[in-house]
Amino acid sequence: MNRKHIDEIEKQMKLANEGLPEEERKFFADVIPTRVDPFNKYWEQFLNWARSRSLWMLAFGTGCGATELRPLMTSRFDMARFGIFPRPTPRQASVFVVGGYASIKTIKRIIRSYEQMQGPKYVIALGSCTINGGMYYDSYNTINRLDYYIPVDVYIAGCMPRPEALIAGFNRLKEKIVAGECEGMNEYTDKFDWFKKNQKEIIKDWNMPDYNW
Amino acid sequence: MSIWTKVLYAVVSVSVATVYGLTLGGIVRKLYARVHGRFGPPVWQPFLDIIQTYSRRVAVSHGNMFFLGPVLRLAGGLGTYLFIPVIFGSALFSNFSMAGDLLLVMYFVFFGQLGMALGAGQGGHPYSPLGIARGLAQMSAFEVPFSLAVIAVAIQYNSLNITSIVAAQQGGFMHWTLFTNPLAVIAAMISILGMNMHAPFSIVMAPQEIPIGPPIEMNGSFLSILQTNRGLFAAAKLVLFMNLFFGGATNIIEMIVKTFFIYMFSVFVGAAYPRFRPEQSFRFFLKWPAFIGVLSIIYITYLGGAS
Amino acid sequence: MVSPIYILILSLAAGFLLSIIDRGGRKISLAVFYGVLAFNTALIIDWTYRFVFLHAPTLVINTAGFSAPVSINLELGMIQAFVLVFTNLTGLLAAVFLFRKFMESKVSSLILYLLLVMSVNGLVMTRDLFNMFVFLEILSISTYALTTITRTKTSLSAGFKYMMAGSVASIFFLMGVVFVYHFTGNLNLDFIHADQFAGTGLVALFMLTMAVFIELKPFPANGWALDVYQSVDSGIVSVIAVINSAAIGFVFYRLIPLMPQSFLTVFGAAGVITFFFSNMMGLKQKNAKRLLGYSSIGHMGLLMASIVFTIGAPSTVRYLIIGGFFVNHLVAKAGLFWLSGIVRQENIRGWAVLKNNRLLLVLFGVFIFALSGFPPFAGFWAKWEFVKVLIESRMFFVLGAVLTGSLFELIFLFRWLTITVKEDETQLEKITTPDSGSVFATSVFALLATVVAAGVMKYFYNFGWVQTLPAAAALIVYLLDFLPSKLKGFVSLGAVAAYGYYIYPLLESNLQLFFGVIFIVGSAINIISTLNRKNQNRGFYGFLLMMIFSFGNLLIASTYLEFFLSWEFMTISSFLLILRGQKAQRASLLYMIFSTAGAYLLMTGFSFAPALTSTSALMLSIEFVKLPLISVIVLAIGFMIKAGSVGVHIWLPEAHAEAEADVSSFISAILLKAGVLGLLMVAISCIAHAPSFPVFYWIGWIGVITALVGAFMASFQEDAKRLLAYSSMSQVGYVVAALAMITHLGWVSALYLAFNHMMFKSALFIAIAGVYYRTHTRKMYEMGGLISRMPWSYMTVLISIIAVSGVPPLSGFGAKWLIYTAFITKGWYLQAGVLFFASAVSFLYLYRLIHAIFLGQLKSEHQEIKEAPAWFIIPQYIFLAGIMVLSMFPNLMIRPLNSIAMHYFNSSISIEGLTVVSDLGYWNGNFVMHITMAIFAVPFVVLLLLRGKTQRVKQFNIVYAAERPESPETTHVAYNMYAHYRKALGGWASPRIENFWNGVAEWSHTLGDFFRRVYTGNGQTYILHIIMYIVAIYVVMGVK
Amino acid sequence: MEQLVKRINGMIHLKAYNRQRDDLFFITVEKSQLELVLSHLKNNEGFTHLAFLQAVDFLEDSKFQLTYMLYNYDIRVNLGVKVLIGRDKAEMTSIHKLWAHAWQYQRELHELFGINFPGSPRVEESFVLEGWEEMPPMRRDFDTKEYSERTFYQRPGRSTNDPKEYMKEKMYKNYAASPRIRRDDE
Repeated sequence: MNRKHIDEIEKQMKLANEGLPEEERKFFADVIPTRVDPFNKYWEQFLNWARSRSLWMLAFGTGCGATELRPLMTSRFDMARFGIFPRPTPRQASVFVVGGYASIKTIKRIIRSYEQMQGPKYVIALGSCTINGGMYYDSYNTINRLDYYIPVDVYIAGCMPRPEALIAGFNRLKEKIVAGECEGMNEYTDKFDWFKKNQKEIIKDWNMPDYNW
Repeated sequence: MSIWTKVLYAVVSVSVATVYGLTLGGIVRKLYARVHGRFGPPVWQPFLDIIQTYSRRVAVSHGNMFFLGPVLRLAGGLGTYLFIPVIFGSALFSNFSMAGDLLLVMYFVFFGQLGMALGAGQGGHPYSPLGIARGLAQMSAFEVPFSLAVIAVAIQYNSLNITSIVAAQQGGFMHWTLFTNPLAVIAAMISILGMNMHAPFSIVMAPQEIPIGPPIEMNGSFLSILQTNRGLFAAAKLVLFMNLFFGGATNIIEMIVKTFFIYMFSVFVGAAYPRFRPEQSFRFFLKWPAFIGVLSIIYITYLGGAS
Repeated sequence: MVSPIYILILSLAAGFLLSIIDRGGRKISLAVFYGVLAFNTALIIDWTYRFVFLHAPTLVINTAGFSAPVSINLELGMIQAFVLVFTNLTGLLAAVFLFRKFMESKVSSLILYLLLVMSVNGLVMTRDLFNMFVFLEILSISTYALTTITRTKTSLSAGFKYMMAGSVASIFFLMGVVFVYHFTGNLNLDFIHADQFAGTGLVALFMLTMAVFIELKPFPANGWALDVYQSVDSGIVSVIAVINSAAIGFVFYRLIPLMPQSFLTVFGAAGVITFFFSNMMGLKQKNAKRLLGYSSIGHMGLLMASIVFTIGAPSTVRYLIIGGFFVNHLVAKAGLFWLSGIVRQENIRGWAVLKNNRLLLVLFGVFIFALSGFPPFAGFWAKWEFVKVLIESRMFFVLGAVLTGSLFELIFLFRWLTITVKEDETQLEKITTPDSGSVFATSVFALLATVVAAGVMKYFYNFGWVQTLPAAAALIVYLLDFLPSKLKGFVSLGAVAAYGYYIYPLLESNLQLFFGVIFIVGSAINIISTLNRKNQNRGFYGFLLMMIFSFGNLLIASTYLEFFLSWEFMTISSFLLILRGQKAQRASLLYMIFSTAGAYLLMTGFSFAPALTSTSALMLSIEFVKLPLISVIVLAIGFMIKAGSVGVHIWLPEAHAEAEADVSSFISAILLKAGVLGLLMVAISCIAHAPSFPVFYWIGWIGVITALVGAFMASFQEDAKRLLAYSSMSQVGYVVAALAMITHLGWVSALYLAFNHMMFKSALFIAIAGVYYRTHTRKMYEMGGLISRMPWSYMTVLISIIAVSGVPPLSGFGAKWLIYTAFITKGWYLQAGVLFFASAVSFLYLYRLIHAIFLGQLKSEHQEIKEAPAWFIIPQYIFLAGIMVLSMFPNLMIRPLNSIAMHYFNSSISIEGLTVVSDLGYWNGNFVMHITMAIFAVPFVVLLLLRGKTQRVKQFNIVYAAERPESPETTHVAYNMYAHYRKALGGWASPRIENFWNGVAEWSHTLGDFFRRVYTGNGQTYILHIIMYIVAIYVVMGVK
Repeated sequence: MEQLVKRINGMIHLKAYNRQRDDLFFITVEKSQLELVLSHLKNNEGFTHLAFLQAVDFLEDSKFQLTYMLYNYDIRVNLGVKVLIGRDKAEMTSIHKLWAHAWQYQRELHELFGINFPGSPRVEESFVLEGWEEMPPMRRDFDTKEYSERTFYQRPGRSTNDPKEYMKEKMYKNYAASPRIRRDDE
């Protein structure tokens, strides 16, 4: 294998970041995310148990869903007793709560935030809008299915779902985590090209790196 | 005593302090929740959080200094703790206090903060330096009453050796600095509010202004090291205060009781007050607490407070 | 052996013949003209040689075959010869300077010029009052005529004003002569005594002296003179300012023995007032020749004052003072006037054209330094001795006025110099190639100044070669300036090493050795960073060596004068080094002003000090000197200026910031230590003889406040070097405070800190120099993220700031531990509290420094930047190695310091193995280092094992509220980082001290401007001034 | 108000005048005279505040109607100034010099209706839609449902119900008998 081939392969192993202007590419990492497998079974089970009891939530208040998160946090419903805490930065959060309809402008930010979270990471999609567009199913500017753009672990139906429903959703997520069924981060890397294709299809002015580290 | 025995003892001592510090953190959360009218998380929640953050499969690093930041922070916490004799007369908990005196401890506190500041700085996020700038400025402000109080204590006991300061306070609670030099204790207790960074002095993390400030880019195990340090460092500070102002401790129960109440002081204040603006906070420390600190020195030098 | 009367005869004869010879062509007449002048000069040089070296007796020449008082007699002694050598030489060279003018003008100007020189010779030699009047008239008339050699409107009017003033003077002189004859029946100075004028006879004396006095141009009756200086041709002005003044000054000197004490006091006072006010008025002057005019008038005042006030002094000292001032004024002023003729720029800003001609620039510098009284030029010695005399005779007002006046003069002279060197000259017309005659004349005078200086040093003070080494080094390197910079750098390194080797055996005590290490070894390592300089780099290494050698000389100086001489050499060289900075005009000027003010204080302080009894180095013998209180205060302030204490620190940030990047490290790391050294010496003398007033208690307070103010100011800077400058101020504040304790532990900590500061501040400044070299900016917010591009520099800064901040385990903590322990032991509790505050604040600026430059976001233009050159990296790591070794084994430092301080006090610390134990606590630096390494390793390993799959990302991969950063500039937090702290401090953060000094500057300039208004430019007003002045003097003197 | 209308009428020809409420009036002016009217209203009549600027698509008439809503703080009156402009290559003079903040409204109209405002600052920049490539979506001839179906993946199994009918059927079995407020469309 000569030098040229190696260069070729190395290039393929890097993100193209074609959406960025040439002079900005040096500011962003261009590494392709790869799959990270769980540990061996029992140890992973223990870790999953701990993860499920310490859910750090990144609330993405896109729409009406953000309203429902307030009572969930405060004394009426008090999510802290379930080990759920808000976290202001995606770097530290483990649960991504997408709070309702996502316009194209918003989905950009949703993708960015999701990619910046460190796995294992889970997504709870809130409200009908994230499931099939809800009342915005015919809008020119709102996506219909969130799971085409990022992997979703739990959907909570409703327009809007009440905090009780949210708690139920969180509990469902916990069950899934303990059962080891929440491998969204690996799903995303495995089907990376598919997700990217979907994302780029609707985001016409793709002006961010292909993967936001 | 061989150095390895010392090391073994130190490991035990550090473990106890870390567990204790983290538990205190859990209690604080519970307490805050109750003040809010909530149930709150279980007391052992900090441990779960640490396991959770350590168990992240991937992490993002911004460079070597970013990598070293949390390490230095924890080293700072460990060092601060390890240079304090925790329990008076106990070999197990005397740590490495033979390496230096009170001044060493006071300056080792900065070690971790500086390391963390550097690590966070390399993260490149604008909130990190914002938070650090606030933190450093506030630190310089609350160090004024604290240092004055420490100087007053040093004058009073004519020593900077923590062990001898504790020794001088033995023999009944009326020998505590709290009663022999109340002004110094007041100044120091006000400055511990700033040190613990509970409200109204929570300007560094200030969730609604600069979301958690310096460690905003810290993730995964970097963050969990910081959390571990938070437990340990809290314990170290409390032990220091206990030794200087509250007669130290002769056994572990006494230590736990005393430090618990010292900590609760700042927790209760924090639960009751909203947050200051940065400049209000700095100005606060530089005014009355500093004045009280000066008074404590005057009291101890001229008014015969010295024992 | 030719009689000096031939000077008169030949000049007169030539004068008469010239008009005839001139018909044969101007060349011949010029040959005769210069021949006569040269003959005169040679003759008088011959006589001088006889007087000085062959000890020939004073020569008295009786004219017309009769002896005095019947005939007129001339006298030529050592003094006359001395005056005449310089006047004739000036006459000759001025004529050379005027060569072109003489070629063009009428023959009459040649004749007039000859007559002028002749009359000066006559005036100096004659002993007869009436004869004096005649010569005075010849002098005046020829001068009036010569002023119009260039016929411009202003010069004609100036000449007319001169004539009117001269006439008044002549009338008075003539009337004085008449009265003198009336009272004494004699006109020969040899036969007149002061007591003959008792009572009403004073009127005669009054008139006589008044005439001379007016010619000496006292303030404010001197407006006419200024107009003359400003408007008349430079060559002639130099003659007026130098030869005429010299002659008249000499007449004044001759008349002194006749005057009663009451006259003398008034004349002296008038001289001092003239000196003071004319220099003050010079402050606002922009016209170069008028500026020189003010300076000339001032110097005549000074000469007058020195003649009067040194009467009681031993004659050698008196001659040194008067002669020094005289020669200094003469050489420098003539040189500067000639230069002004060459430059042909009215405004001082126009003088920037000098930059195109190195020789002229150097000449200019020499004259400015000479005129301001810097060593090695004659003015320096005269001033030193004069101050001593004034203090011995308790004339403090005079002293104050003289020193303030000198300071004013220095301000305007150095403003001129710095503007010349720094102002942009590209807009100006270049100097047309000056004719060789004028340059030659000027060069000869510069040489003359140097020769006189060397003569004084050799024959009057008998200095060894070491004392002159700094100046000699500068000179030698100047001559070798054509060599490439690197070679010169290596040679300098070698020279410093050789010098170090030479003075090592001379350093008798550990204290000297300690400072020797700071000065010499520190400098040597710092020199490495200068090796990066490219090209020829003219003038740099000369000044650098001069500075380093003068540091060393401070240590081995054995008298006050030697110490002060080295101190002034240090000031000069550091000033010139600072001046090399790109925008250093204001900075270097400020530095000069404050340094000189400090130097004057030192001069005063040393003059108050009792004589030394031992011949060992001053640093050692000062221990046995009982300095009086005033001396302690004045010296302490003088040294604190150099150490940048609060209140007099204004120069410090400017100088550090504006000097070239690799020079700043010298200034901060080493130059400030000279101030510390001085203060330490004052403190040493106060151990045994504590002053009655607690001087050092207050110095201690100043020290801690300096530390605090410096730290705060550093936190509010945007400029990296300025930040470091304030940091230096703060750190040296610690040192000053610790010194002021005058306890064992205090001194150990002060010296420890001083050494530490030398290392980390050198490293920091060199690191920043490297960064500046690559980024070309000093603004911190314009950098950022350089850690990835310049990791070595980052490492330096990291280690250094840890050392600065005093965080264990590095050596800085040792300093902190020592200093707090010392403070608490001493009982300075509040001071300790303030210091603690300062030390906490220091974290602010240190973090800002490292964050804004190395952390955060890397700018686009710095993406491809390289690490600093190896020449910068090497010295940094030498210093870092030093810091690490000291951190690991602090006792390496503490042990020798302990022994140094034990020489003066009982030890208050004990060293048990690796632990240092004080009365209060203990510290085992080595053990702390081990523990720190261990507790660093544990979490490090844990993190390595448990970190998961870690991805290294780039600078924009940050969580940015789900957005992406716009640009590195808007993402990097560095500008005004501590805005909230400034807000919290409110009014306390306003620059009060700077405002105060600005106010002082503003006031003195305004005052100068106010007094300047007396000069209306109207001849009648000037005459009125003269008359009123005479009346006033008459009243003041109380002549009946 | 009437006097105001008269005054304006003296200057130019008012096409229509309509009083909606005591404090809400509308006038309609020619496109070319709009700037004149607006500056008069702002400078001389005290209508210093531009509350909003919006457009209505009259597809059938092939016109856009722009409404400049002004407010007078002294007499507390809203005044809408209406202008009808052509729908094809719609263009209108920019008024950002009268009210600096108008640029934002104009940018919005440019994006959503495709009305151009030459000279208005940053008018080409995207406002709410990032990277929009189709016809401006607020034009009535833009079929948003078709676009959505084409672009966004539909989840199969979605059904739509008329809320009234659905609720009647599912929840209120006895709908007719239940007491309720009468609605106009029944």
